[in-house]
Amino acid sequence: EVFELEREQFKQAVLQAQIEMKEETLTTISRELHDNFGQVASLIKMNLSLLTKHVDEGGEENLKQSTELIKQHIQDIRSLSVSLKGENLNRFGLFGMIKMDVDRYEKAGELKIHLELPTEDVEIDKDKEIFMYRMVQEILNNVIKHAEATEVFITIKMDENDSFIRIEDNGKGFVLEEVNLGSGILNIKERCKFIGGSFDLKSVPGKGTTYQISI
Amino acid sequence: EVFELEREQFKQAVLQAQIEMKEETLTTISRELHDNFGQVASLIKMNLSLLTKHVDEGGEENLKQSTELIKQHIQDIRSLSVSLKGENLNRFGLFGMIKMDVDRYEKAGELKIHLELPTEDVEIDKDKEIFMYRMVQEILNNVIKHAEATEVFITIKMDENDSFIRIEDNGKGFVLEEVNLGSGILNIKERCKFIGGSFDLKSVPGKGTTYQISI
Amino acid sequence: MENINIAVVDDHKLFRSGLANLIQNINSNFTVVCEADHGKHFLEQLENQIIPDLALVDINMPVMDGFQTVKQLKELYPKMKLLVVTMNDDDTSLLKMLRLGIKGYISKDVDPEELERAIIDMVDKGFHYTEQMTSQL
Ligand SMILES: Nc1ncnc2c1ncn2[C@@H]1O[C@H](COP(=O)(O)OP(=O)(O)OP(=O)(O)O)[C@@H](O)[C@H]1O
Ligand SMILES: Nc1ncnc2c1ncn2[C@@H]1O[C@H](COP(=O)(O)OP(=O)(O)OP(=O)(O)O)[C@@H](O)[C@H]1O
Ligand SMILES: [K+]
Ligand SMILES: [Mg+2]
Ligand SMILES: [Mg+2]
Ligand SMILES: [Mg+2]
Repeated sequence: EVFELEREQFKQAVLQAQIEMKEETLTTISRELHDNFGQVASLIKMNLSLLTKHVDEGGEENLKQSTELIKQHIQDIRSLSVSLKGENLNRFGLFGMIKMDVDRYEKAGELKIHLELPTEDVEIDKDKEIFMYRMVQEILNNVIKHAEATEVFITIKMDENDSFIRIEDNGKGFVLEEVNLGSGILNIKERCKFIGGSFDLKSVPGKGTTYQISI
Repeated sequence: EVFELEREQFKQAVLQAQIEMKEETLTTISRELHDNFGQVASLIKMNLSLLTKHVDEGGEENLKQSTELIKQHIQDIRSLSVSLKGENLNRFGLFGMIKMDVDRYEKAGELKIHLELPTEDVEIDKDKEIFMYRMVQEILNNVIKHAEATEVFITIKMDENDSFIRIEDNGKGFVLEEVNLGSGILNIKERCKFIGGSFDLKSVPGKGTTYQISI
Repeated sequence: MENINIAVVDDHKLFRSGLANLIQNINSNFTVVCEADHGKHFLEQLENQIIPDLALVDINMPVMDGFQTVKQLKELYPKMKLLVVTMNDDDTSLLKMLRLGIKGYISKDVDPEELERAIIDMVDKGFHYTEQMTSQL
């Protein structure tokens, strides 16, 4: 039995180590995006705003377009940088971070994302918060990568005691027994277990997929 | 003894899991950079080059600057995207990937990086290659983040049997016993052990730091 | 020059609308008559509208990617010219497209002058060869 216990502890250690590794890596990239890409893009924007007085009528529209694009691009860099660094949850909150991601994904793809969040801010345990955030990202990654969906419904309900996350797409669906599990679904399952929640996945080929997490 | 062996195996499993987790995460971000940022930046560049005919003399220099910046920015996005995806080692090789990183870092900071690579391409074991690449990145991250150096010397020597990596900076140095080890140095040590290499770190406060890896 | 009717098939919303704008800016004879999110969306639109002279087709798209789209278009609308516009800079995608009979393949990082050239070439000559392409042919 001691042996069994030790094995279980090691398993938890593996998971913990994985999670820490991921967070550190993400923080490094977040910094590079912010310090390098963000600055260069801002510089371009400043340069462009100086140009306004120097273009003729034929170029006006074009300059406006370029300025619009660089603004959006700066926002995207900022948004990705923020989303990579888990610590930012303290600043923007779980819902704020999810909103930023949703905005970025919508702009980049042809996916319509419906987001239903609790109207009031809820105090969430900090450790749980980062897990929930990463799970939502993992699920959204799967939808974008595999589902070929045109619509996604994200529903989050929450009070002091319970949390509930549902992400439903109208994509191609799949048969769990027939796909090769990558790290995504396994991670979600394990993280869920780690914070004492339950995970449910339903997928109907040709109809879509629903991920559900209750904590 | 069985117990000890099992424990050792679990430790290896932790490390393996960490590494895989990191590579997957990096691939996801690499894709987002390529598919989203890269496209938008290219579009901005196209828009700007259309402007040339529509600016007066006072704006010329400015437009040229903006165009230069966006070109650099596109290269940086591409370079970071490539460097995050370990698979790209198959395409660009270890030395090619390191060169790209060095270019990007040099452009971003006031750091002068001297790079000494083997003149001939060497066949490296694919598994070792990714480890070596990630260790070099980890060390460069430390130099950029902590060293406050003005110059870095990267030396890589390699033949079929042995590899040698040295990264030396002229920064502020540190006393190993006095700093909080993060994941960086520990990771390098463990990865080094994992592929049967040895790791050596020398740092002199006020003089600089030398990382050395022999495999 | 006659007016050229162009379709843009690309899943990146912002890029697509920006590219459509830019194309009409490059040359007053270019008109973007259709924008689609992916191949399937494009095929649906083609059922009830005039067939464009030229379609710019992205490779990485959901639902129906560039390869599938090109295959279908070649079969259903053999007269429509197809120009692949992609971020993929590896030769694998290019080779696959060449095998599908594609005669124009440019990068999303192209200069507007080359984009204009490519569009005109495709309509006038039926092909636009770049260095990358000729090295594979
Ligand atoms: N929303 C979805 N729609 C359609 N298929 C899905 C969806 N989510 C998951 N799948 C299928 O389940 C498989 C396993 O998903 P999982 O996240 O475990 O791995 P992956 O996404 O392939 O790789 P990774 O997450 O490691 O990058 C996917 O390859 C895909 O076939
Ligand atoms: N080249 C260097 N110059 C100066 N100090 C360094 C250098 N490399 C490492 N250090 C010192 O050693 C400490 C530990 O480095 P380590 O890479 O283990 O962690 P970290 O960089 O602080 O965090 P992480 O790598 O997890 O992001 C650093 O915090 C820094 O004080
Ligand atoms: K593409
Ligand atoms: Mg996945
Ligand atoms: Mg470090
Ligand atoms: Mg695309």
